[in-house]
Amino acid sequence: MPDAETPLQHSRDFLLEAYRRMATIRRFEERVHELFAAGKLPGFVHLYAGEEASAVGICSQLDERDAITSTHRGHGHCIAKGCDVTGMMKELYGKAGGLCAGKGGSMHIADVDKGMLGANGIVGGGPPLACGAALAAKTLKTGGVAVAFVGDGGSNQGTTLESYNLAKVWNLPVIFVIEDNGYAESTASAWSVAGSQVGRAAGFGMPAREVDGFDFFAVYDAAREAIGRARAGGGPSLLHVKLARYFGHFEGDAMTYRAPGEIERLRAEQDCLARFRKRVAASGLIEEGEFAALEREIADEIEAAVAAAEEDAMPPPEAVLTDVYVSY
Amino acid sequence: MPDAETPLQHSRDFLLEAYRRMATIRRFEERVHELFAAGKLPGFVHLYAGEEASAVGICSQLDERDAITSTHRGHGHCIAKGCDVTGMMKELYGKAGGLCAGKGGSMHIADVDKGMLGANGIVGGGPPLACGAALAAKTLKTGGVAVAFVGDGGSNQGTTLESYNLAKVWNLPVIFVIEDNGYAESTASAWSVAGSQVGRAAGFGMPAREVDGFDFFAVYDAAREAIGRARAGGGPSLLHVKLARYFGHFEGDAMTYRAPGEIERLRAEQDCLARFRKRVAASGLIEEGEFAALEREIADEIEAAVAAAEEDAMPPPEAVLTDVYVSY
Amino acid sequence: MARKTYREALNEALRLEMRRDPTVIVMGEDNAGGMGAPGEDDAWGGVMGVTKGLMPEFGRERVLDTPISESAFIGAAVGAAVMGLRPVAELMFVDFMGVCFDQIFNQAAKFRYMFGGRAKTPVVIRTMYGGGLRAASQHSQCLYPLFTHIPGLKVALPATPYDAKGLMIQAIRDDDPVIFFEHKALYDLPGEVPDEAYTVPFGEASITREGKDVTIVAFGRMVHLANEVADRLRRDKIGVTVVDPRTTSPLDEETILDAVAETGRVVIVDEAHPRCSMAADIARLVAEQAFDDLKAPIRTLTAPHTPVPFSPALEDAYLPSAARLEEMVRSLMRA
Amino acid sequence: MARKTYREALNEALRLEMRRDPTVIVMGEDNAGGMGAPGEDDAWGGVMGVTKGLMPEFGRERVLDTPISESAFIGAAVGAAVMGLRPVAELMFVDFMGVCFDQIFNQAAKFRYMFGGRAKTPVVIRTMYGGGLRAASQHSQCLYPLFTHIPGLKVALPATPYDAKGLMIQAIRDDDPVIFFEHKALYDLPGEVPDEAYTVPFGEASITREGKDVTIVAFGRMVHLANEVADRLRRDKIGVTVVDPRTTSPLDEETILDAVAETGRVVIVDEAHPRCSMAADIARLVAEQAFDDLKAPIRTLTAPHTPVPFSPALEDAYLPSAARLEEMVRSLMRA
Ligand SMILES: Cc1ncc(C[n+]2csc(CCOP(=O)(O)OP(=O)(O)O)c2C)c(N)n1
Ligand SMILES: Cc1ncc(C[n+]2csc(CCOP(=O)(O)OP(=O)(O)O)c2C)c(N)n1
Ligand SMILES: [Mg+2]
Ligand SMILES: [Mg+2]
Repeated sequence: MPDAETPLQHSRDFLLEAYRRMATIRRFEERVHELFAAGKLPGFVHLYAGEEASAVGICSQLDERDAITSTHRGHGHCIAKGCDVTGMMKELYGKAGGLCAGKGGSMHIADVDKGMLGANGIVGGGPPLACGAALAAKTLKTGGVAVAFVGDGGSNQGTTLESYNLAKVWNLPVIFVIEDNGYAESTASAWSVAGSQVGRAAGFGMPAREVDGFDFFAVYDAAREAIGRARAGGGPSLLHVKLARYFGHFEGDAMTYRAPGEIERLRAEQDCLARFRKRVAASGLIEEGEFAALEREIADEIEAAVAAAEEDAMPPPEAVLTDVYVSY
Repeated sequence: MPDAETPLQHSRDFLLEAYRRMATIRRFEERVHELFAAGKLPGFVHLYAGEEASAVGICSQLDERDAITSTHRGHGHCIAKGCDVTGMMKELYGKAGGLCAGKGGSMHIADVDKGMLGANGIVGGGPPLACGAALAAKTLKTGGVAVAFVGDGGSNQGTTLESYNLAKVWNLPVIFVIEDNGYAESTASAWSVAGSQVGRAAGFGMPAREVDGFDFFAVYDAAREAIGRARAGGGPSLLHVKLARYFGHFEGDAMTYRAPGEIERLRAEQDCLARFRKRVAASGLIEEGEFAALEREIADEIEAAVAAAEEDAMPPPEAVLTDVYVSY
Repeated sequence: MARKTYREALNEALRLEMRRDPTVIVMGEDNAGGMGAPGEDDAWGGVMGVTKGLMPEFGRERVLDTPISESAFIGAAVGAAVMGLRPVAELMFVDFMGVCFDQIFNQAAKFRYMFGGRAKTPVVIRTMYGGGLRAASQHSQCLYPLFTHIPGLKVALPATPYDAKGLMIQAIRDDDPVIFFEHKALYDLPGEVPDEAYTVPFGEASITREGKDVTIVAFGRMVHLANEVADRLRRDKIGVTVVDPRTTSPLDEETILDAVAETGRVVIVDEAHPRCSMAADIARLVAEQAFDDLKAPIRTLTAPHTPVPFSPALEDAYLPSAARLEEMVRSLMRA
Repeated sequence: MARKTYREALNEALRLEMRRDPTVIVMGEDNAGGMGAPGEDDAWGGVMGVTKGLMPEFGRERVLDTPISESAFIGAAVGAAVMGLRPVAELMFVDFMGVCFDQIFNQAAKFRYMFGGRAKTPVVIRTMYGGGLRAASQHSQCLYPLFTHIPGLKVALPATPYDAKGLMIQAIRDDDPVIFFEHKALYDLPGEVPDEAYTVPFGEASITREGKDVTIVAFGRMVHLANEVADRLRRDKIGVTVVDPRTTSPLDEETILDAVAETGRVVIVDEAHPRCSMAADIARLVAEQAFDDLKAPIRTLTAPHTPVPFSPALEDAYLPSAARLEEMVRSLMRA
């Protein structure tokens, strides 16, 4: 993705591309939601819709040297890091042409060549791996950084907390991004997270900021600082990104634990795509009509991905036995 | 142990008993050091000498409702919590009459009836268990509290960090005591602990204090506040107790990582027993001669424990198979 | 007696024991649910609804939601057990053992021994296992062989609603740590379950089919495959005895050996990976202690030595099937 | 060729590979030692001195000390492996796996499969195991059966200095995750070890004794017991073949089956607990694939189903001994 001059003086191309990524995530997730409800998709699926500004605000500043680790809610991170949506959709269908040849599924979707080290079925699984990616970048002097996306629930996992310390002690170029959507399953982060994310980071001597995750530009700016620090050898940082998910914890969740009207209000008032459009349109750089055209393009792209996934073959049964080892 | 009025107005009996406990630990550890060097004791042994003010400053305020979890360096916590030194010495010898019938050894020495839930061979093993003891006290409304003793090295283990959050979220009557003796094996806490212990606690919303661990009265006062808070339903606290160990990480450690003269200086200037004696003698409550008499008594007691341990039988080989289950 | 699902049977077991014994508490992620959230209380009752309704009856003091901190809360259950409670803690999927195994295998399992018999740790860890739900590599494992390997743990694997309830009540009353494996594909399975409390003792296998030709030793969901195959083969006059050990630790060796003595042929079917598995464990038992009874090689049917794949086409090929089990028994009869 | 200890052989393997390949790094608690401390640098070289001297040669960038945070640093080794390094991480005692197993069995082991073959994870996890040092329940376990159970991991268990070096070099060059088990009672064992780099391939057993009557399959330190027994029995004209598989995953099934075909009798000796152990695993292999070769029941000698006791009197009774192995072989010859 082309880089921007300063956060508030982004190029038209950058803005269009950022919007394309966010809108692609949104459309992808909405279609997956429908497909799951229609019984087309097997397994457990966790959707990222509503949180797009976080993945894209951050990953739009990463390049091929950089790696990310994700969570069970990984589709958005994949798309933001440049994974192919057709390969992704095929993966969700369990088809042979999927990004992981149908072996991973939604919870383990990955593209290591793109620096996307995988969604993760284990809450807290990612941060140690991100430390490792950062260590590799540091040791091989690639200039790369690593970003660990973690949920508010995942912020309570010991593996995450240990990683803060290790990253600081080893002075690793890693950014911990706590995507706080208010809930871990049905449990509110207001209850489960004692203290504060920023306070915890401070306790480990790590710079940290709370960020409005509905605002692409706020995320971008905060990440810019943290990524810059990491690239310059200044070590790890933490971002506490406050945002919301539009769908259930997993597809099928009735969400009775949420307040009535909560999602409707969020969609109406805080939607990160709407806020992005409004802000950018106000700047005059891009017109509303252009966004609409982009969205139609994206819808077509996703439809094509669905069609390709529907048509793709299931992997052959023999494939069960391959890819366990490089050699055995 | 009889309770004191206010920290600086302790009763004579309390002070004598506190000193007895500290001096018993010191003498026990010095004898174990000799016995190990003489090849009398099997296995891995980690000595607590130098750190006595911590265990006793805290445990002297606990009673039979209260539980503690310890570390690999557990002898001092045992003695402070009232374990029988003869049973302990027998255990270190692996004898049948040992506190754990010879099955546990130094690294797993325990006396659950006394609320001593075990030394622990796993760094970070204790804090979750202490949360459990605190939960039991809270659920059963015993008024009890739990204390988790943790090393500076152990403060970096995820299990410890998770426990801070759980204790706070569940509002448990637990006190985390970080006994920071400057090293985890050969690694300095100045390097391995990013941020600060007090800052970490604050990050989890937990009251915390740094304490001079060479000063019995400082430890006592800080613990009094934390224990009082816990008993009153005010939830967990953390104490960062700064102190030093006089012997190697384990018996056999040449300690080349320490500064030349470091231990000699500590013994001369910071010894917690000496400081206790000096302060109490200055108050006029107890005379130097009384301390000396007490120490002779303790030396005899430890000698008797060694003799008893030497004489005790090894457990019979059949004992290998017992005590695995209550029933199977 | 009434028809209840495996899920309902478990819920009833927990409810009855909580009523009987005030020291029984339940904890786990979203075990009530909705904690601190603006909507409904008891919003989930656990991810599969097993603990639903317990919080309204017993209150938040006895049904505890937890942060996602398995080491801390499973360890807390262990510590609380040593100090007088009988906690039932949920490790949502057994696949998550990797973030908390220490508290289970080094602490809970070893306390009694390390402390010379002077402690007991009556904790139950409920956990979900197994394939079939397209939950992929990190949410479909069996892993009970790992727990069975560890001295000091007991391991229960109910195959039916009846056993689920009876083994759970036994687990709660048991004075040793019990790892209680619930197969995620069985929660909706119905069966006859008495309304009152009863226990199924540990270490007593159940013989679900009887026949003179082949013994199938089967675990958890595999018991249903074995029953199906036994019923099908009966039509072809091949008599199959199906032994469901119900607990892998302790293991009812006698019932297995008796069955093998009778049939002289044995197939072991285990949904776990093959290496160091229960299939291997039973093979060792038989090859060591019933060798002279054997008329044919021991046969084992397990999942392959691969992670669990996501794609339905692959997972179906991955899981032991009734068809393959049947073919194995038939080939053994031909041998 | 020179005599070196098992410890020296391992150190040499690490040193040679670090010289050869700049992507090889070493990490673990006190692997250099003295980090941040006022005294000597490279103060420890690991708790057993295996990594001693590497830091002075390769610097702190390639020999990393770590905080006591096994999940974080083992996970970091795994993540770094995916991103182009070849880390050798030390899990000081395998007993500590419980605080970091997730990064090993759900991450490292499964990446390649879950990602459809589009990743490799060339990480080595060195770890110390076994009894005999009076290190008691939480520092004496074997636990290799748990790792062997997991698809995606390779498991090496060298019994000699020669194998220690060759298997370590193979482990480092291998593109899959390897769990490398070092027996704590073998570090001082001397043996002939060439000075140059060489590999011992995985999945190739070594036959350390040959005889026609009984096969002993032995793992790790148990190989030495088996050799001792074979030598003693030879005097009584009982011929014993000793097979040391050297890696449990992959397993050289062929060599084991060939040996059993020749002798018709087999004893498996495994220092681990009995349930779902390597003893069971090999018993299954033989009972399933070499049944017709067997002249007598399969026999297994393992530690009992108890934690490891502390007292020397108890640990001696706990561990498999040459005397018991010899008696088992003799009784098998009488059967
Ligand atoms: C170790 C572990 N514990 C529990 C779970 C089950 N689980 C999956 S997602 C989830 C909630 C995660 O919440 P959060 O981190 O806030 O992420 P979000 O779902 O809100 O994106 C839980 C408990 C798991 N997958 N792994
Ligand atoms: C999980 C785990 N990792 C590593 C070890 C090895 N080990 C034992 S004690 C120790 C150092 C502990 O340091 P600290 O917590 O500061 O306690 P201290 O020894 O200084 O009292 C280490 C690394 C262990 N026992 N458990
Ligand atoms: Mg969340
Ligand atoms: Mg220390």
